[in-house]
Amino acid sequence: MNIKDELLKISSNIVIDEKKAYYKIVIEESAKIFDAANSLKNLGFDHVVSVTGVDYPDKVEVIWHVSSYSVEDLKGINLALTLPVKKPESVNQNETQGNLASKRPPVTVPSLVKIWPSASFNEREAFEMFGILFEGHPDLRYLMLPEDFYETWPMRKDFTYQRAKVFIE
Amino acid sequence: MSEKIFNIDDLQNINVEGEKYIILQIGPSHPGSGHMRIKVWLDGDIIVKVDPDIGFVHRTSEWLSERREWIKAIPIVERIMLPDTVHANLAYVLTVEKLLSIEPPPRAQYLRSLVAEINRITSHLYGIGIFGIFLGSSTVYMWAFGDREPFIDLMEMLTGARITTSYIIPGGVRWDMPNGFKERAETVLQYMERRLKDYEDIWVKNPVVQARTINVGVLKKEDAISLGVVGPNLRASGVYYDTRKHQPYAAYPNLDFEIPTMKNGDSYDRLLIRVEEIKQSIRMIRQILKDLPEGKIVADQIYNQLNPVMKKNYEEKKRVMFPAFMIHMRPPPGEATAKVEAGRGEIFFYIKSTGDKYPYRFRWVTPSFRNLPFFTHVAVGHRLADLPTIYGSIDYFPPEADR
Amino acid sequence: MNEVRKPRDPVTGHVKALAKGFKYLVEPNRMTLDYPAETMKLPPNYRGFFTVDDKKCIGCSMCEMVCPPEAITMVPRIIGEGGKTLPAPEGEKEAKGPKRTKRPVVNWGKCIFCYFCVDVCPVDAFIPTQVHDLAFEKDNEYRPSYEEYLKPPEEPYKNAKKVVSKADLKRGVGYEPAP
Amino acid sequence: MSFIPISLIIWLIEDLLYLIIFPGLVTILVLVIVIIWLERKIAAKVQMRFGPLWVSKKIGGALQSLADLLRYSFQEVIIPEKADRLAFILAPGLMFAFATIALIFIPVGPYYSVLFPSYYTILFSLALIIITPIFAITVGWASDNKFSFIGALREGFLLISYEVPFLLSVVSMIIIFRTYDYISAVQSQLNFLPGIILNPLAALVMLIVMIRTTGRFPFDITEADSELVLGLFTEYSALFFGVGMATPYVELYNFSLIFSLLFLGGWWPLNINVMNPVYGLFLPGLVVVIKAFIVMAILVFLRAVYPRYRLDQAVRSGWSYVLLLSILSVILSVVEVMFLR
Repeated sequence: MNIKDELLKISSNIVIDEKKAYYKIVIEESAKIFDAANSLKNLGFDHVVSVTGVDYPDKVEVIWHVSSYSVEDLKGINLALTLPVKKPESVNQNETQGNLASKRPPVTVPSLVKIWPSASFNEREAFEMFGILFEGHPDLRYLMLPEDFYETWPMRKDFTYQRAKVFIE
Repeated sequence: MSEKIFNIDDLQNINVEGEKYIILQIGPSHPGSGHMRIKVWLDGDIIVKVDPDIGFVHRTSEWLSERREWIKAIPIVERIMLPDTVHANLAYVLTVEKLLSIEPPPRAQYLRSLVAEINRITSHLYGIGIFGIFLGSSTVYMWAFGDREPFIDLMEMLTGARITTSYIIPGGVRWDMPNGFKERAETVLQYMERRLKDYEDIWVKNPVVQARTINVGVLKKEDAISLGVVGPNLRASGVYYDTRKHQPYAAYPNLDFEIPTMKNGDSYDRLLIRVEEIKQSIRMIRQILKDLPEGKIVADQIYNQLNPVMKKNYEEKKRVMFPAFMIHMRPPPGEATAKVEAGRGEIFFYIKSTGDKYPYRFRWVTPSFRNLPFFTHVAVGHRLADLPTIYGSIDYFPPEADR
Repeated sequence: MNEVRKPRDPVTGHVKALAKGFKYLVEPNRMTLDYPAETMKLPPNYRGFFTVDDKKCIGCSMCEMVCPPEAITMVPRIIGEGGKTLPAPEGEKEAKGPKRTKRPVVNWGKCIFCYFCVDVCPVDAFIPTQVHDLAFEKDNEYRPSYEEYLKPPEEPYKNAKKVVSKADLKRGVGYEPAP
Repeated sequence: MSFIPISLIIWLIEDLLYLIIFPGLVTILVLVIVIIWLERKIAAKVQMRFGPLWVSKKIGGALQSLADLLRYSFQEVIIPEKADRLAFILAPGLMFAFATIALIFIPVGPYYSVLFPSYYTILFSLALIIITPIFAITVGWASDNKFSFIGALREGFLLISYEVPFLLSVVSMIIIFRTYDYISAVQSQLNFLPGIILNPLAALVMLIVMIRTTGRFPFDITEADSELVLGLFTEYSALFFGVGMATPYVELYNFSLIFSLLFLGGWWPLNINVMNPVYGLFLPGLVVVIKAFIVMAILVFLRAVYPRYRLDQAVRSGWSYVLLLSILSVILSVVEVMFLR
């Protein structure tokens, strides 16, 4: 089974680098992500390794890294299923500083937990770190961050922070 | 005997405490839970629902590494995977080498596999020790932690530090194997093989241990695949998958070793498989010591940048010093992913670099984070006393899961 | 290889477990070390406390840049005769004289002993030692001044017996006097 | 005052001395301290380490448990606000008291008889020993903590499931010796076989029940620290905690005394019938206490070998194997009595 043309059936935008074992498939709109994931699952990618976001000034790229335990020649592949999503512009421009969610609103993306149950904890972490709301996730709660970090999306590049004075200074 | 009494889906709405259920917070500072809180809904002695609340030791390793030079991520990444530091170090360095497209020489590859296998044994012994004290057997706890010492002495002899070795750098390793290491390693391996027989009687074949672990926490093969669990817990459910075989790195392509897999996927299989993997690691270390190739221990791109003082040091004391390149490393723009089979499971790295001094996106997933579904899906329907058994059998380590 | 599981037989299991426990109760072996009386002899490349060689250092502050926890800070110095440096008077910090230079000082509260600094030094000016079990009572002791930092650290338990662990085949880990 | 006969006063002082000095409080405290230290030393030896050492280095840290007792007595007493105050304070004390009172009726020599000579000492001592777990449950209930509440439930489950076999095994020994009194039971053992050979099944059941009631491994289920922090004594501190933790060892001492009297032939080598304090009580008492100490050492050694059972496994085996064994032991003793006499 040649992985390249299998992926081409799903989406045209593909990046493959055999030597560095790097496989990437980009899905443009979030509406098509669901059946892309389904066809990947039938192809043999049966579990999600990691779900994360990559924060750009204008868009957030949501990446599901999927791999396979059961299909023999897919075992060596970590496919990056990426979905770039435009950031909605912030509601109140005049807010000066701080990490208010109204200034940096979250993006919404369909959740793939129904297809890959192993994505549940990963998606919760991507939600609290990047502000990616996964619709359809059965239990989208905060996983690791304490209350005072709610809705501050700390892993985004525009997260403001003060450098704390270290005690043993 | 403790088959699934409850179906997880229709239990999502239980969150009120009444006469029927007790909500037990096995809290962040509890002898049976490490640094995480496990909220357990109990109906008498039967667990109805489990909600692991992690994050008490979240040390923001991703956030920190995105604001530091490339070389400074090694100590950060090591201190997250504390009992198994070499694999974290190795996984990060493999990703950076893919970005820099540097290939370490064969001797460095073999030294990397050597330190990785020694660390796998110490990580498995750590897991057996914790599993022992969770079942109540303090002897197995003391024995396992005591038997780690000879292997930690080997690491100390090779790398200069006991656990946080920072031994692997992009391009190779930092010190060569001192003379006298091979004989010392051989006696330690023979000692461990003799000790494994003692573990047979007190731990593996102990009837109370068998009573506590057989048919407890059963994870069938399809569930293991769909839940995405990793490492020995995956192979204990019968899935034939090991990153060292299917995505080979370091010296594993030319080492012959088997991947033990079990059939029924209960806690006793997870216990057996760790002892088998220690035997495989001992076998691999012997092969590495036998056919360790001669030659340089660091790639040429780095060796040529050493100044005369550093070159003299390299020739005499076989010690790799850092050229200025190490601090001002700017990998060309691009993305890379890497997987490494650590003691507890596979570590996954994804790094995106924009050619800047700091990595643009630093993402990594540790084995314990991917073993979390054991609590929510496998522990339901068992008794309260089975929760520590399942927790110990999957070798869960909270600081590693929180990252 | 699929491990077929041997059937459980509790009776011999109990007997064997008790016998093994009794065997270890009677056999004279010991894994732990009587610490202050005996200390382990550490390998030559052990990463312990380290100091800097005043004459060799050229003040390039590469170590300050590479230190992951930022434990090293550079202290302004003036080169005196014979290469030894003297404390720079506070006032004229800006004056650029040929004699002005910098020396590293390590804050032991932050240092993680990864030896990145020792390996990055272009002139190999750091002198590593194998002392690792120093304890500091007062708060400012682990943030030494440059003069204190120059004094090489000395062993807290000098008269302790030096032992080396031998993985004895019969009797377990065990210790023997260091060669 | 003068018309009270002198012998009555001497008799009273003599009994008080027995209660306080030899088989009474002082020996209990000394033995409890030594057995706790011995347990930690045995576990340390099997685990190839030193064990308690620094408190008194020359004698191997023997005063470690004494140091613990002192530490507990100076700790601050913390009583949780919503705890049931009276029960919280009294329960550990009563638990310790009833464990020690049972010693009145356990004779260590032919001359021994406190307060009044009686021929039902076995029944009295059993009745008192069975009361102790009831106060263990009140300890768990009073401290208003979910973990100790579950610990109390577990104590209740195990208490019931191991009572019947315990009594049956003692009944089977009563059938063989045809007496309710330890002294005559030991007499009949002296001129015939010791109890353990007569009825080994009863001895096995008694051992298992001893391990269960005193919470030794593998039945350390009420204070299972990896599940319920410290089980019954999670909320306790200071001397209450010390007393609470020492009670199982006092029970262990009681049970080992009963075991050595009923099964190991009491003061077996010394066949004395002399009625005076030194020979009639002190020497035979020494033999009985040494045998009891050996039994305690064996039970305490199990900590180094076994993890702990699950609650339902212990209760299930209580009602099935152990109960079956005790019924068989009763049948065995009945058959023995019918044919051998």
